Amino acid sequence: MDHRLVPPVATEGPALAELRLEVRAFLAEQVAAGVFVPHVDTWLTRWDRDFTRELGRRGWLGMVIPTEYGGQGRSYVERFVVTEELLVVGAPVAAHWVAERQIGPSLLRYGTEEQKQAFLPGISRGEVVFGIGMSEPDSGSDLASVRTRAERVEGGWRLTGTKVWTSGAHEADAFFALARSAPLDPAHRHDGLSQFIVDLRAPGVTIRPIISMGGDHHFNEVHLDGVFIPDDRVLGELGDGWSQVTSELGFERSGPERVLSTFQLLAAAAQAMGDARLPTDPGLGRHVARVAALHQMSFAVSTALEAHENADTAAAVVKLLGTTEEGDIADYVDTLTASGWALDDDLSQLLHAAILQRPGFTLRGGTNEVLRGVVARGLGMR
Amino acid sequence: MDHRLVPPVATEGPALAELRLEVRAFLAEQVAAGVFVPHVDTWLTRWDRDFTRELGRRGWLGMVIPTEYGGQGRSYVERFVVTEELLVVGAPVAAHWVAERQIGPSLLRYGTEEQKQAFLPGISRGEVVFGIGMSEPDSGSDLASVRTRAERVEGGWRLTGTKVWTSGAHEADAFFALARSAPLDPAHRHDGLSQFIVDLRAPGVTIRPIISMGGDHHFNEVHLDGVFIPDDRVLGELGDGWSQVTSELGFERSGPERVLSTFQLLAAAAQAMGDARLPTDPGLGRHVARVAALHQMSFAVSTALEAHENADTAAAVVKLLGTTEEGDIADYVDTLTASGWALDDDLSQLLHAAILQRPGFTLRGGTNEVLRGVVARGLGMR
Amino acid sequence: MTDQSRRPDHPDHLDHPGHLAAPTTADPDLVDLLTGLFADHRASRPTPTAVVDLDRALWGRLEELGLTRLTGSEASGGSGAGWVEAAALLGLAAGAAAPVPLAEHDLLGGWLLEAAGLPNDGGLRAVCRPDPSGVALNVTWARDASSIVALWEDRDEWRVADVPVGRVGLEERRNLAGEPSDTVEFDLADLEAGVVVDHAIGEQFHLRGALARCAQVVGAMERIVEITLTHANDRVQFGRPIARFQAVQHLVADIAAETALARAATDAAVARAAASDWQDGGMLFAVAVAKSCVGHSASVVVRGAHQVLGAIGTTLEHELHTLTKPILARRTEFGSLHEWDETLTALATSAGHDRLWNLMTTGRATSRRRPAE
Amino acid sequence: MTDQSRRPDHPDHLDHPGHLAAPTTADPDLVDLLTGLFADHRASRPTPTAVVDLDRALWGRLEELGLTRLTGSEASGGSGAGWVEAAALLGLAAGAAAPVPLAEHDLLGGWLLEAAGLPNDGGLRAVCRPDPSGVALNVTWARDASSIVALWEDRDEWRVADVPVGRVGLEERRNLAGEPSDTVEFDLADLEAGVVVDHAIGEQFHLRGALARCAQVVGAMERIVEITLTHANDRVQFGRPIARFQAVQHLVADIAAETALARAATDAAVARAAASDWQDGGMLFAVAVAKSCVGHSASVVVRGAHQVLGAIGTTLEHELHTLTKPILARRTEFGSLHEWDETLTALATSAGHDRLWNLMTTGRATSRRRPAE
Repeated sequence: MDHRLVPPVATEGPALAELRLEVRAFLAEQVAAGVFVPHVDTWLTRWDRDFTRELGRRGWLGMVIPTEYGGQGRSYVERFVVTEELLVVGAPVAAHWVAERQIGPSLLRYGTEEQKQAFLPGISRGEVVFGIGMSEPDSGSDLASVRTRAERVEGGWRLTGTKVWTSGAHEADAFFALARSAPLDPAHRHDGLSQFIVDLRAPGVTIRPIISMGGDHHFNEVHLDGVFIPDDRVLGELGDGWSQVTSELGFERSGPERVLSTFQLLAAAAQAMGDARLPTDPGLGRHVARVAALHQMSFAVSTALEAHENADTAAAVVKLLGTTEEGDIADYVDTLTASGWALDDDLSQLLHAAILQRPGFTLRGGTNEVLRGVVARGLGMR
Repeated sequence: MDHRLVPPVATEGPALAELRLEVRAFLAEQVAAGVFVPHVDTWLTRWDRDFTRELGRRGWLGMVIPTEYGGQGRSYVERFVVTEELLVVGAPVAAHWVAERQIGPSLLRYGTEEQKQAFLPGISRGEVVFGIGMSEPDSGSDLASVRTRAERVEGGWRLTGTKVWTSGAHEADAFFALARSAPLDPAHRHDGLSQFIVDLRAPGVTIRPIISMGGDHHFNEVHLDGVFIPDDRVLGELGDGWSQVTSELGFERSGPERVLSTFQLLAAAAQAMGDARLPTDPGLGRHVARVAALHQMSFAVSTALEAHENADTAAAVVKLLGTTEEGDIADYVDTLTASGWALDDDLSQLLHAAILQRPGFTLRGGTNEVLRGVVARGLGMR
Repeated sequence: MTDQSRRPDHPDHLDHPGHLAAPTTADPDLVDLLTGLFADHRASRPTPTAVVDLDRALWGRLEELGLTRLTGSEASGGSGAGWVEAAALLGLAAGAAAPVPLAEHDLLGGWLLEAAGLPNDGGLRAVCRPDPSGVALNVTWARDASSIVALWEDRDEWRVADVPVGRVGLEERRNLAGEPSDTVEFDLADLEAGVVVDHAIGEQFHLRGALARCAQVVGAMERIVEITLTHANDRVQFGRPIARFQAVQHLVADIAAETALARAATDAAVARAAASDWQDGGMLFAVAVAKSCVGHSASVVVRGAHQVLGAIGTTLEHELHTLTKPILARRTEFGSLHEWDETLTALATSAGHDRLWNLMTTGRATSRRRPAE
Repeated sequence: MTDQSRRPDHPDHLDHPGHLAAPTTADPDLVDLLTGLFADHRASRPTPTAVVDLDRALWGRLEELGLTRLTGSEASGGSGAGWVEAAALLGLAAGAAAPVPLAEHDLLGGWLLEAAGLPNDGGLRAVCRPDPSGVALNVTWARDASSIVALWEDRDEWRVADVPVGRVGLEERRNLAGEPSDTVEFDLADLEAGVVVDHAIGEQFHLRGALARCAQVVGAMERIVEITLTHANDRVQFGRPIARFQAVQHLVADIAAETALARAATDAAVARAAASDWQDGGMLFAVAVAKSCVGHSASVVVRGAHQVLGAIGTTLEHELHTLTKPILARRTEFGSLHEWDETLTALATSAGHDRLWNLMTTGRATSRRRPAE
């Protein structure tokens, strides 16, 4: 029992069950009205600012942001339930995803009062759209090696460098950039990093698309050429960037989007198997079981976050197992599929999208190799 | 094509096919006559000196030993075919396995003329039974850390130390022991090791059983307490022990026993599925395919050995995939099995034996982790 | 009377009461008691053997503590606890490889007797479902029981009979783990004299048995995580502890992660069973999820642990096989992994595209409340 | 006339002639020619795009070299080579992601025309099996063909028709790899006018198509091994090449090992096909083994390669997806992986315990010669 990595499972009470059904009914109406077409991996690939604003109007954004900052002042477990319902139906949620998951909690924890007032109400209404700028061309899993530098100037800083894999930067208003505000000390590689809130429309910002293997544009390269950041847009403590970005990993890694990116494909496969368009196979049940168990685990982690418990290791477990599973679903359905004999456009579109998105599942937000290391460390092995 | 790890597949000619059928017919008669009951992992667990001698009489031992040493002077590919037929039928072959696979080839390569004359004829008749003494309690995968020491004495050496996992030592006549004949030089850990031919009935040899998790006695701890080894029982060059033991890995690792240890279980499962005693499931086909492909790969390696090509990396690939597969067969059949509703004694005895033996498959002769390292090195990664 | 009503209150660690239903973990005092008890057992037991016999001394101690009939009603001499506590007991006992028939005696046998209104004298019970000819296979601990509780389907009726072991034919056999797993042959008259029970008892028996096995397997897995970690940190190869090798770290991380998944699936089913006294319509799904996850995780855990432990872990004297063999033995009981996956496939295909998620969250393929249209 | 008779002699590297049958590797001069040709193509082609169109310049070059009709009989304007050479060509072309319909034009279309005794003007052929209503789905390269060779089952008879593309209805679609994969609708009169061929042609078509896909997938996998190795040795993270991390070494080792297994299974089937001109009774088993192994290995290779390459490998400009997408597209053609595993299951269960090994060594469930009894 000493080595239990994940908090005990919890059971949803009636209030959460009601919330689920409320969100579910709304989404069913939206699908029926053709507002969106259910898809896979929509938290990266489906961008709809109108839909995002509608969620804000319904009180389903900024749920864990206190009401004094325009949020809903509700709980992490409520947010969890809303998030799951949005994901499983394949709704277009990319526009608010980063702000809702990471930016809001980070601002609440590290932001100044002025920063909170400036950004949180807009985030909660779904009007202010954020990105994240951590990775760089030469720093993949090795984040401490970022080269973007922040130089002290009158009244603020000038940022110079290149960020990559910034999803939605071409549509977003601002992003958080991790930069080196003091020279690299090889003995203390994690020191001297700071976070800055960067207006993506500021002079010196150039955004270039990174086209994905399927031909889509979700990611960007963001070039910062001496972009001026006023002092009041430094996030948290100068030089504390490393601990700030890593402290939020529990939030970034344990969410249901690390399990449910391909849920629409799994549901379509269940339908197709029931209709004899796919062969009946016990592998479907195996995947259903794993997703159901991961739903329990992910919910358990959200109760720990709610209770302000450290959940970094638990989050790594959820992400490791969850992203593997959501990718395995794509591969599994593919092994059942024969081309050339029947056209099943819905299923094959979901399948192809899932196959094209899959490689990213076990890379983004910490590779599986990095996560196994995190789990090993959590077990006392390193 | 630069990175092809395994030699091209080869196709058996009519002579080999004839040999197969000849061996197969003999074995079918033996089973019918009740001489042995087909089982799993018989090259470790089924010891029958009479059967071994019968194989010798038929010319199916010492096949690659030249006729001047009492062998058959035949080819590695012929030996391969005979070996496969013995394994798939689950024949009791443990008594001659080590001598046939490793000792014979090592003696041919490194032994003196006197040593060859002394041992090879008996090995070829199935009368001289050998073991191998490499591992020690503190040296698992790290063979260079062996502590058994050889001290120079008048006319020979005295060996002191403990060897473990010596299969069949309690039944065998002699074994090869790897020992440190010069003090350890931490900068050159592989130097100063030598191989000795040890009479297991010599004074100072104590053999204690290591009982396996199923309650069986196959392995032993062999204590050497100043055992005298005359100079003429040093194998090969003094101090060359490391290169001698590693140079034979192609022979030790590529053999069909790294694929076929559970073939009798796979065959029984195919029968049970056909008889509706197990549910029909495409997983069976997947395993049949992998075993068939591994049979091709393993045969391809035997043609390379025949042509005196280095096959260490290829052998590591065969062992890595083959031992994983033969173990996966046990796990697969287990997932199809329900206890409590029907007794199927043949199948469940094979299954239980396979489950109990399985952990050893991916450990003995180089763990999967070590083998992946060998493959990576073969690819130029280390 | 639901299990829930019997459970002590736990502090709710959430700021928002009402979001979470009944707690899902056993009373910490009980867990401490059990942990200490089984640590003692582990410390004092003899070297492992290939055959495993009932530990009557341990059974006696458990009996004194009221643990052998933990879930029996207090009226019938039980301790009146629920499945959450029972699962903790089963898991910790399995983690200590304790050779005692807790699941058979209490959760299955005792429950059947109570459901049938039959008296329970506290004597050790084995339990089984004989076939129409009165034969039951793989009856664990049968030879050690004073009587055997049989659940028997007879011309569309289910009957429960409590048959003294002296009245049955018994062929001694052992399962993969070396435990008694006997063939029992009943006199049909004894079965025909059984009490008729509700049809639901038949299905529930299978679910209860399956979930009890899950709780045992997960408990054994959790002990394996400890053993594997200890070994990796202690064993030196190539000049350093093998825990420093990335390949070993990854093996252990996978073992621990799969164990956590199996634990989550099992605890979720146990919580649902406890909250509804097995009346929840989603029990079949919940138990199937647990049995499937636990079964597939078992493949990873057993294999990975043996790989980390190396040859030493395959010896009779080592603790590891006292955990891995029972894991695999239990995996095949109360339905094969393949059957449970087929059950889940059938549930999922009948739910179809639109109700699959509802199945996952409620265990039922149809929603209780249809969205307004 | 068997393929074997056309193949140049190779030195037999064994000391014991007669132990091995026909060589299984293509003529080294041909392999060198092809390797250079496709290395040129790889070096000179434009940046990858999401849609992939026929490379007419490359096709022209292949035509000049006699490679587009490599296996056609010399009488009909082909090069008279066999499946061993064709598999080498397919593999190296696939390793260069060359957008040319070699399998469709030569191994399937050209073969069908020859089998039916129909003339072949050398114009680019696509090939398909329309359903009874005359519709064929996922016809690769159909839009680029001058005519489409249809194999059509009409009231228990198989017919082959060579229909000019102008006479068919064509809906342009693309497969996962972005290649043309069109829906083709024939005028039934054109199909009914086809030449009746032997029933065996129908089954052989499916086997030939499946094995051609295997040869392509394995060729792409071999290139992936190279790319993965290069990246692992070049990419620096945490201060050293990622090839130094044990986890990366193990990923690459698994990719390379699975590729080797897929290669062995494919080459064994190709060798059997070449040696018997597809008349060997074990062809179904040999192709099924190849399709199963290649398909399952594809899961490991595609996933592992993307994992090693990281995010950069998911970009449109990177070579990796020009290999992984076609691998997955081809895996679903000529029968799903699931179907082929079912075929193997059926063969294995009908062989049963005593003949399973004979099935594995000969591809036939019954032995040619029964042992003396």
